[in-house]
Amino acid sequence: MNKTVIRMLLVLTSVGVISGGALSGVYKAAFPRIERHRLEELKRAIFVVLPDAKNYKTLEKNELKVYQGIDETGNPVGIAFEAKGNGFQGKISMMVGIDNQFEKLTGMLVLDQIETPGLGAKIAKDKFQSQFKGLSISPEITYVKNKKPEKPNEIQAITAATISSKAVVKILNRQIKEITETFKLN
Amino acid sequence: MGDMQFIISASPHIRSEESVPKIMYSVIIALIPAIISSIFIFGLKSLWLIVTCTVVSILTEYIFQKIRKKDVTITDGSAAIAGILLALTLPPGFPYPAAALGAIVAIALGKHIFGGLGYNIFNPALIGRAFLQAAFPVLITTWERPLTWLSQEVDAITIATPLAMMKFDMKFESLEKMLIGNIGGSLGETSAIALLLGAAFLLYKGYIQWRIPAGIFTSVVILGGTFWIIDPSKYPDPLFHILAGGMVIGAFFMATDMVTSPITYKGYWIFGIGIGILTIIIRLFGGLPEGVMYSILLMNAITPLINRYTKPRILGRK
Amino acid sequence: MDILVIFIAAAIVNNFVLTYFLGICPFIGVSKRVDHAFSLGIATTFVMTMTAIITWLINHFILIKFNLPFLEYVSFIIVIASLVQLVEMFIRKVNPFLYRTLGIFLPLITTNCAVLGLALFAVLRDYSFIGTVVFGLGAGLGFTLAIVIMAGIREELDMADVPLPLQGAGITLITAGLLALSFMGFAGLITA
Amino acid sequence: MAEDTNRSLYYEFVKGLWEENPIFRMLLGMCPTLAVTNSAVNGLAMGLATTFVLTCSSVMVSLVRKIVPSQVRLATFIVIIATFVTIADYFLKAFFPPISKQLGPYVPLIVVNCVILGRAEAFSSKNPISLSVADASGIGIGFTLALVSLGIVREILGNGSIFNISIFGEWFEPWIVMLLPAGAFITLGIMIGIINAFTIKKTGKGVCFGCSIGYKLQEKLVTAESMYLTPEELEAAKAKPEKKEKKKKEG
Repeated sequence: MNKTVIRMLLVLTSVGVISGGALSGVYKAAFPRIERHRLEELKRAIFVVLPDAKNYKTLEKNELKVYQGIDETGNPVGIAFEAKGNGFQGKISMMVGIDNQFEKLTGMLVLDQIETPGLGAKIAKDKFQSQFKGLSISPEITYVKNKKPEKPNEIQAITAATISSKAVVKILNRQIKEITETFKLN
Repeated sequence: MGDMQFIISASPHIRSEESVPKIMYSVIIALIPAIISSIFIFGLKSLWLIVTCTVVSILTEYIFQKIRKKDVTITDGSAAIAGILLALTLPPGFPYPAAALGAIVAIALGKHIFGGLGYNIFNPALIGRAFLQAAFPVLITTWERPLTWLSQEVDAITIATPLAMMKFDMKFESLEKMLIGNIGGSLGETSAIALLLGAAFLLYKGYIQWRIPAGIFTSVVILGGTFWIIDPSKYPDPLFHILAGGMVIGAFFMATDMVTSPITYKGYWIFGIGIGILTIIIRLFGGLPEGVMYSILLMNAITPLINRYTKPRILGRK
Repeated sequence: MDILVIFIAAAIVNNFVLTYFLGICPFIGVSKRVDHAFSLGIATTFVMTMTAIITWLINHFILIKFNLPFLEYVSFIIVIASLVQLVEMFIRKVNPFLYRTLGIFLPLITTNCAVLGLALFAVLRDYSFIGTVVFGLGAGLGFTLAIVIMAGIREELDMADVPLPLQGAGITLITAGLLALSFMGFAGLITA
Repeated sequence: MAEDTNRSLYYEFVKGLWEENPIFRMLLGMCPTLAVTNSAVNGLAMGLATTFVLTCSSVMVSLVRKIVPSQVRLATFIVIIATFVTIADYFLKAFFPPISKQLGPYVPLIVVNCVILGRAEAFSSKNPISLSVADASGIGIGFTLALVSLGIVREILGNGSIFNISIFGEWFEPWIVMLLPAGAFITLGIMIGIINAFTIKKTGKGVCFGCSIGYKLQEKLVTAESMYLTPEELEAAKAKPEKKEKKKKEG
């Protein structure tokens, strides 16, 4: 009886220790690679939304994190930041670029979304994303349906996916306001 | 004992002398005003759409019954009704092949995999429509304008439905236009008058349960009205809810389907009230502008549970 | 308000069974009778809520604190397995009647992917403690809702003339598909 | 003797491909099957990851089968499986980040894939390594094939492509529903129905329904059917020798 209990404990402990040890090793080996992928992806996203940037540095203020893009000569070319919020099906997260004067967007890239495939998921397509390049942000961004946008602060919503388009606009407006208020007087 | 066999028949257990085909053909007659008005409003292409759906539905039923070596019952009219109802929920100008796919799904998945008429859980026409909504979300929300001789504006080919206008643009369509049907929408949901005419005929004949539409309209008026009183600029009035979208066709022609609705008086009320509440929730707070179809399907799904808890208990059983 | 959104999303809009395919095995296996489905649902809801609480604590006070992210899956599954055992023992002791109705379903819950899925999703979405608990409760009730509806339908189908090859798994899966189609009506309910 | 072993090695491998195909015949591991098969590539990646975990944990389980006391058997197996799942997850994250992102939380959910625990419990804990590997890789490949075929059907109809290569012209309007949960359920249901229609003709038997959640707990087989038994009836059933196991061995 006692022997079984000891054996049980022994087996469980050793299984646990071996598993923990093996995983710790795998983690140590894999972590630098995973981290590198993450940083590369971040860098790529920043350069997409700030086309003039050749490098970036991270700025933090009031618990907000933004990436300031810099060109070859070290001059700031704009600010990139992550915007997150609720879409039609779940979270949408985007990288957004904004110029130095906080007047225009320099680009938008959807990083993560689980909108309806073939429909709301079109927010991650170039056709939709490119509309944000050069978009004026004051007054607030708005959207139009089934026709070409006329004003500098308008984008065209995706057909039959108004909610997803609306969600993107809403998230952007909220986050742009927050970022502008925090960083404009920098 | 061994030779004794119980006669087991599935619902609908129709207790009167009315035969299934007789009721089915009456329903088709009741739908004729809506069919005519849809041709009147949108042109001949709506007739072709209805014909496509009906023919494909009947054909699918025939093929399924042949494969399963069952009696072919395409003349009872039930497949035709499913086809017509499906077509009436589609937007004018919907591509015919896609409509045919919807009809196949409606009859195959909505009806025959469950064993045919009497066994299906969901309303077949609505299954077809829900499938098409999920499969072709862009096509199915492209609403053509009513023919130009009805409408003065000619600048755009497409138009938003009153519900979509309410949802996305905060605009309310005028009630008279909705009553006549001079609005964007699917074939059979635009003209409320034509539908009400057919419904009155069926109610007069006693072929549909008045308690179900009564439950739907009561809950829509109370719940929709409550929101309207709270904020009339944001929420439409109850009459708008009733006239807009598929409310009329859904309440009288789809929710009342005998196979997929409950079997007790109490059940009828629960069923109807549930549809009304769900519709209002989806219309006012959901992502989609229209919720009648989904509300009916959801209530179809819980109909077995409603029956289970409203059935009078049999003596000696728990 | 956020809490309400998490709850409705987990229970209805993004129903675990019908949109994430979590808990399909019991959904197919134990949906033949309404009362059994209900019992399993309640037991699962209980375990899911408990799992949400404990895995949140483990994640925040052990894994994050000591930088051990690689132990996430191992520790979570151990927690779930032992939790199920504990719950089983506890119910047996405290309420033998309840054990008779629920106990038999409890071992099945360990391999219910909805439970582990819940813990993983909660970490992935970075919910607060209260958020995680509500998420667990909502997901459990959503599972119960789906399985009870399915059981109701399948009881009705007992009398139906379902084609032979589709009987059992086939018809259950297709019905689940039609149910998922109907639940699409709730899409966007949380955000609009 | 050697020949005998060879034949059974072959048998143990091949049976997983069709006869005991985990998805189409045994109805195991439904959740990844439905969740990740919106494209053929995802199905393939998921299938391979599962095969890796299944084979590695079978080797380990078979290796330790004589040391582990039966009371802590399941716990040990679960830890072993979870360990390999973590390894697979880190591997995908490090070398195939896009695939890892696509599969998301369904990689860790391999832990609770009933196929793996089922094989560990029913096979590798009772058989030598060589047989266990044959069994596990056969089941794994059968699982992968099923995932890929489901993925292909859904991708063709839902996106008009196979392995991301467009196969239809402009005229084809993809059925988006096939990429959605409803399409997954319906497609798998119909596929199982079609396969059943053929096997019923041949053997007179359909899929083994009810095995879906069958695994042994404390020496008794917990299946969907046993859910309807009261504890007393279960006790009685337990008293009988396990016929199911025997049948399997004969088969």
